[in-house]
Amino acid sequence: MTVESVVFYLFATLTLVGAIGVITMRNAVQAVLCLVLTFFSAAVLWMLLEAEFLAVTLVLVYVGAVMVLFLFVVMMLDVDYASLKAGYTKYLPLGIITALALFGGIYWVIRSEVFGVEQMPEPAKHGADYSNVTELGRLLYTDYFFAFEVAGVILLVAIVAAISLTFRGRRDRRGQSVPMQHQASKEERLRVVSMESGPRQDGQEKTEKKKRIRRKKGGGS
Amino acid sequence: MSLTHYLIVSALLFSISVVGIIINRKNVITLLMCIELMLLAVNTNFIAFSRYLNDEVGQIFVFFILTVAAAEAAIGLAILVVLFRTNKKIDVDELKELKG
Amino acid sequence: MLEQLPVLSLLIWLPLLSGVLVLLGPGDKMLAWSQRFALLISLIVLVLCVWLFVEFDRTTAAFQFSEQARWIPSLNIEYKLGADGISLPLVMLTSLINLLVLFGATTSIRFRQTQFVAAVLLLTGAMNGVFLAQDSILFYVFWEAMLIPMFLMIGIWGGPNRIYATLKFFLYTFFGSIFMLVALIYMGRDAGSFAIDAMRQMPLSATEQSWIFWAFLIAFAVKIPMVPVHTWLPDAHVEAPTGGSVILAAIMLKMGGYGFLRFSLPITPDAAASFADILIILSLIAIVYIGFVALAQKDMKKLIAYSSIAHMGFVTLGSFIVLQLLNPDAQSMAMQGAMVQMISHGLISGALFFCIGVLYDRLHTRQISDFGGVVNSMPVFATLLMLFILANAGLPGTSGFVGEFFVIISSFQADWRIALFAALTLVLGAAYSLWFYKRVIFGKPANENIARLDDVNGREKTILIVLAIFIVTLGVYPQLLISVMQPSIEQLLDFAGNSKLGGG
Amino acid sequence: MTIQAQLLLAVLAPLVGAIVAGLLGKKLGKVLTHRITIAGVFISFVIAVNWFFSFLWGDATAVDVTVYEWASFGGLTIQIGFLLDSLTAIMMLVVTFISLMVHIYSIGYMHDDDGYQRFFSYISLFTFSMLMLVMSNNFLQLFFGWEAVGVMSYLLIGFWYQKETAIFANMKAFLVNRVGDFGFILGIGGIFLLFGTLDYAPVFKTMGLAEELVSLGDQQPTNALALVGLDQTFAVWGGLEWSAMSFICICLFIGAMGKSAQVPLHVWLPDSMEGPTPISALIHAATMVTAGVFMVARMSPLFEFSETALAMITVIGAITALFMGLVAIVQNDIKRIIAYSTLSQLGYMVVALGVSAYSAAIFHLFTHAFFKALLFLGAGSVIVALHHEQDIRKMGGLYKKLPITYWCTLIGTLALIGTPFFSGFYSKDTIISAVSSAQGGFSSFAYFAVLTGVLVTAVYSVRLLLVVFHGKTNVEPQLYEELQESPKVISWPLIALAVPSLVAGFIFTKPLLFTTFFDDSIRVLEQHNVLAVVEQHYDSAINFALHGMMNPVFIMLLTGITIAIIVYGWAPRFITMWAIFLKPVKRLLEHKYFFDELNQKVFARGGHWLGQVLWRYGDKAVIDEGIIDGSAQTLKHIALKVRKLQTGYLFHYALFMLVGLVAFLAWLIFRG
Repeated sequence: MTVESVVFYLFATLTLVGAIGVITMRNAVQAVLCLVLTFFSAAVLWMLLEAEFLAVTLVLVYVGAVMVLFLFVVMMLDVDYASLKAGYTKYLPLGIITALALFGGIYWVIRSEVFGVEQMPEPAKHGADYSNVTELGRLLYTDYFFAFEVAGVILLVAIVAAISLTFRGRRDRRGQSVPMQHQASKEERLRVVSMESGPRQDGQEKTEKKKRIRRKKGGGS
Repeated sequence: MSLTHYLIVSALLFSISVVGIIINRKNVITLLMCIELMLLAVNTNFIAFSRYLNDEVGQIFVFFILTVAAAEAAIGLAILVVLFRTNKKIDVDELKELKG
Repeated sequence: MLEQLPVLSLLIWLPLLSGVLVLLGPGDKMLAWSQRFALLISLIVLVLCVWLFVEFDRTTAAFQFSEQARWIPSLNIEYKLGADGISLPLVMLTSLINLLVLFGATTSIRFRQTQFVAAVLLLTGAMNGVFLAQDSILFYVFWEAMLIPMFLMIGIWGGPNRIYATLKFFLYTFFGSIFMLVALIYMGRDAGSFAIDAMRQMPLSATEQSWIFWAFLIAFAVKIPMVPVHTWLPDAHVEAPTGGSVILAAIMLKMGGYGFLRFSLPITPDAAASFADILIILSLIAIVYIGFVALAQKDMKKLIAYSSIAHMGFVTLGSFIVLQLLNPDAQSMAMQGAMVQMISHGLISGALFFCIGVLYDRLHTRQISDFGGVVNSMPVFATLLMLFILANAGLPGTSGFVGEFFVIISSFQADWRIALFAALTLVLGAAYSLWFYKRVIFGKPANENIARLDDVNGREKTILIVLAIFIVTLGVYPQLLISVMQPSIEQLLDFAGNSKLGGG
Repeated sequence: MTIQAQLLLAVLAPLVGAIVAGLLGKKLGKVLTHRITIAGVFISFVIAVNWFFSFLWGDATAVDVTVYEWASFGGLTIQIGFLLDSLTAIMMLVVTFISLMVHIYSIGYMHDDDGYQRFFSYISLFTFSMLMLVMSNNFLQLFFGWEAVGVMSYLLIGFWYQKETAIFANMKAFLVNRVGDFGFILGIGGIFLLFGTLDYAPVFKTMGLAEELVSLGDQQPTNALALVGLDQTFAVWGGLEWSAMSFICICLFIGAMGKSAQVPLHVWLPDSMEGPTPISALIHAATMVTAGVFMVARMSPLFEFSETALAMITVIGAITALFMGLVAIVQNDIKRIIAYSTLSQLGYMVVALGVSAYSAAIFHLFTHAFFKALLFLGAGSVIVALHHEQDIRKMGGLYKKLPITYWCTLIGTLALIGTPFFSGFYSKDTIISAVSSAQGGFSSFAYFAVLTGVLVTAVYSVRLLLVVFHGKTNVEPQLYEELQESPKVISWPLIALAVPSLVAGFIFTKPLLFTTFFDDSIRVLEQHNVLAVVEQHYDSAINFALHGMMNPVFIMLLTGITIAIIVYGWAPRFITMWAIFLKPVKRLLEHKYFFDELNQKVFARGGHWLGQVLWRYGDKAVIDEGIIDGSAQTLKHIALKVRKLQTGYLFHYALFMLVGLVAFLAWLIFRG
């Protein structure tokens, strides 16, 4: 039992337990934390496979950012998970059958006769001077530079999408919408009222008017 | 440790996430998490192969998968938030406005 | 002076462009002007045709006045035009009929007149294009372009359930022509160029030939129409306005026949020979079965539509009996019969639909039972209709007889039974034509508004008389037309004769 | 003037007259119109007379002239042209003379009819088409004349287009003619197959060769044909082979039957009496109906080589002659009696053709044209006098009132029944003696039919004479008072026709029948030549007539006349007793052997019904609903079903994805 195999088995079981925990936990926060555990153990496995840079990236970037995001969202939306989890045993048998079929199929393909030690001997460990990061960097910035750029663009798109979906603008802003102002039409702004203009009879009409003005002035003060 | 061991671990991971999807009919967050698990399984596969074939291109690919996964998770959660904001609960059963 | 002008392109693009002009032009405000302009354009087109007819060299069978220009060099498709004995008469028929339709449409179309006029002009251009195109893709483009104006004509100015009719018409024809497109592309790819001549020379194996033949057959059978796929014609005719119905009957049915002569016979001779029996049987069915069905019609337009299906049965019979005849004289007689039948049917059914249009404009009904004793109030119209009805029944001395006579006589050579069934048309044709004439024209006036009918006015009379003159001259002196077609038909016969299998 | 110009003028003069009358009729007025048309017909009559006598006495030979090329392709050219020989000359004479008489007659008859100009343009157009038919030198022009004449009879029968029965009769006439033309065009197709050309000249030349082989090389007709290369046969189903020659001759005869109204296709002639009387005289007595007889005589070189065809002609001629005559006895409409008598006389001519006595048939046609036209015009003048009364039971005792009409009709009747010295006797007796000495198929039955036919003709024609002119009148008294002879323009043609009915036979028997007059156009094989037998015991017209008094025909004639006089003259009550005794026969004759009902039910209604059925089930149900709308409907159903798949539930989609993944994986494994 070399150290390596001990570590492998330990962390492999840890990953699987974490995965099972993710799908069975009642409470969403606990589920996310199990997911974090799974990622940590997977990172260790990757270390065993000498993919140090990726393992560290996984932990630092992925777990750090995405899992935190999950936690954040889960806590923000006070959704009563109990009701959501209620009927999950109803489809368990179907789920297990499909999973088993899937695993059976995959296992049959990757069984030891095909990828076992004889067929795929483990290559020698890299020497001390070998640095995974420089190797990755060289590849990334020469052959796959274009793909790298595209990845950047994808992230940009993701950001824009997320913001445009959720951001509803600050409530208390006082901006003007110039186009709306341009479209103001005459009817909205101007109201024509027709006043009745009677003919000027003899003096009596004038006195009537004077009386009205006087009464209004009196009333006005 | 032979390659098969690692492949079996990732296969198991993958199957577990499939079970997770099928079982959990209502909760979108769990769905997203299962997708994350699937991606993790795939990445493990890649790295295992890249190790045993002694060719770092596999790892480059994992690198890109991670970026895509992150983007996907972000948008998934954004949809979730908007969903929550519109009808106060994220119960997948009621979501059938897109019916054909 | 006309030598320098690219006459054939003019024939196609002049009406097309002027159609567009009228469409985008002033619209209904300057209605009279646009109608006069359209008439002028179609007159110019007719004059060009007459000039072509006069200049046409009747000795060679080669394509004359041909033009060539690059169109899509990468797919080696050229803009290639040419007129020969088979296409020239049809182009003349198109320009004549369209001129008359424009002349007649000014009164019978009540709303959106300018758009109708534009549609007719577009139709003229497209149809001339079909007949003059020597490149198969160009042919296909015009073949599809022609559908659109007719589709609109039936759809907009049609009768009560015009939508069903025009959709059926469009889908039918379109369904057929897709197979043709596949065949054209297949051959174009092999032959290296899409010119019809190149396709004719390229060797084709027996199976290839039969596939291509069936593809062409479906496209052209729908257009002619041959029996199993003919039900769109009566519906389209019943719903189409007078002008549309005349163009549909007079020219669009000839596309199928022209297609057979231009594509099926020269390009797939062996397949045509082996499938000739089926087609002959189909044409005989068309003649006899449709003859009886026409007898039972109550709507005037449906009756004439079925009668034109029966007449077009002669065209297919004539063009396919050729492959079973040995004596060369009989072969050219059969082919001439088919060609003359196309031209004469164009004139006769065009005239008949005009007459029905005249009646429809006055009484707004097409049911035979609503008429009776029209002769008392419209004697001139009755005499003209008498001439057209008798021409429809194949009276010698009119063009209707020439085609049928040649086909029956020459089909006797192949097998007397074919001639027997073909000759049945004499009895059936006369039966439904005269019974129609008796119920509509003879007898006492059926009701008082028939008694008050006013006779054909100047415009209608000129149209009908022009058509009558053409029908009688073609009947009395068909050599006029036959001399133009003879060289190309002889050339076509020996194309259809030499098989492509034995190192053809 | 060259011969071609003369012939063109003869044909075009009536055409020009017709067009002028037709188009400008209303402006020219009645008098000018009939003057122009009569002038046109007169020109062709003069030319016809000149050619007839130049053939009869002069030394004119056959002329074959082409006017213009109708259609030419490759080796074959079809042209329009004229063939002028003895047969054409005599037919031209008959057509133009009768047409001239009818033109003059209709001035009076159609005087107060508003379609006057139209009538004149129609009859001269008819003359034009009849001349085109008679003078043509190829089958195409013959067919053109054939159909044009059919159309003209259609127009003329339906002249009074407001009369319901008239427009029914003219359609019936045209359709029955078209049935005949159906056979005729098949015959022409056959000739084109055998001879490769449509002109008479090459056809008759080849047949002349074959005839020489038979007469000089004493070959049998069938292998003479083989030597000349005309022995193809047509395979009817089941290995039955028809010889091409008899097939063609039978088809041509079917065409003749349609036009000359032989038994199965005779139904249209009695109904064509709906038209005005002049046209019944012109078309349905003298000219059009004889076109069939003319065509068979013209094609005699072809018919001589087909025994089956000749036998068929004899049988049909005999049946028509006898049975149609019987029907005439029970008819009550004056014109229908004469129509049925025409039918039976046509039967006589066809029998003569059957026994290859072609010239006798033509001679009978020649004489028959005169006295039958005379009878019709006589009947017309009676009808005009009685203000369009056609039922003979409402006539009687008119001989005092209409003397000229009476005397002319008497001459006509005597000529018709074949009393010696009258023209009818000479032609009918030659036919009967020719039939008696013929040996071809069915000639014995033909002899019996022809003989009894004489008795039947005597009965109905004398009955007509007695009932219309003698006996007590049952015309209304006051109409009877003011009855007076019809105007000169009607009575002059009667007299002009009475003269030839009287003398034509006497003068023309010898020169026409027993000389080489017809040799250039009618060819008869030696073993068929019955006229030679008749010629032995014929020396001069007079003692042929005297000799004629002794033979059985004359006895038949006398018995017929006495029967008629007894039954209709003295004892009208005798009719009632006769009626009870022969009840079923009378009913059969009255219904004209149920031909009309048969046609109406089986063909007319049957055709219409078949059309309905085919249209409703064939077109509508099968093609329209079944295939087109049907496919549209099924498409719609499929679309509806598929739509249900889009449930909108997220997990359904996820499930589909997973199931797809598993399926794909399985496929990968099993394939791999």
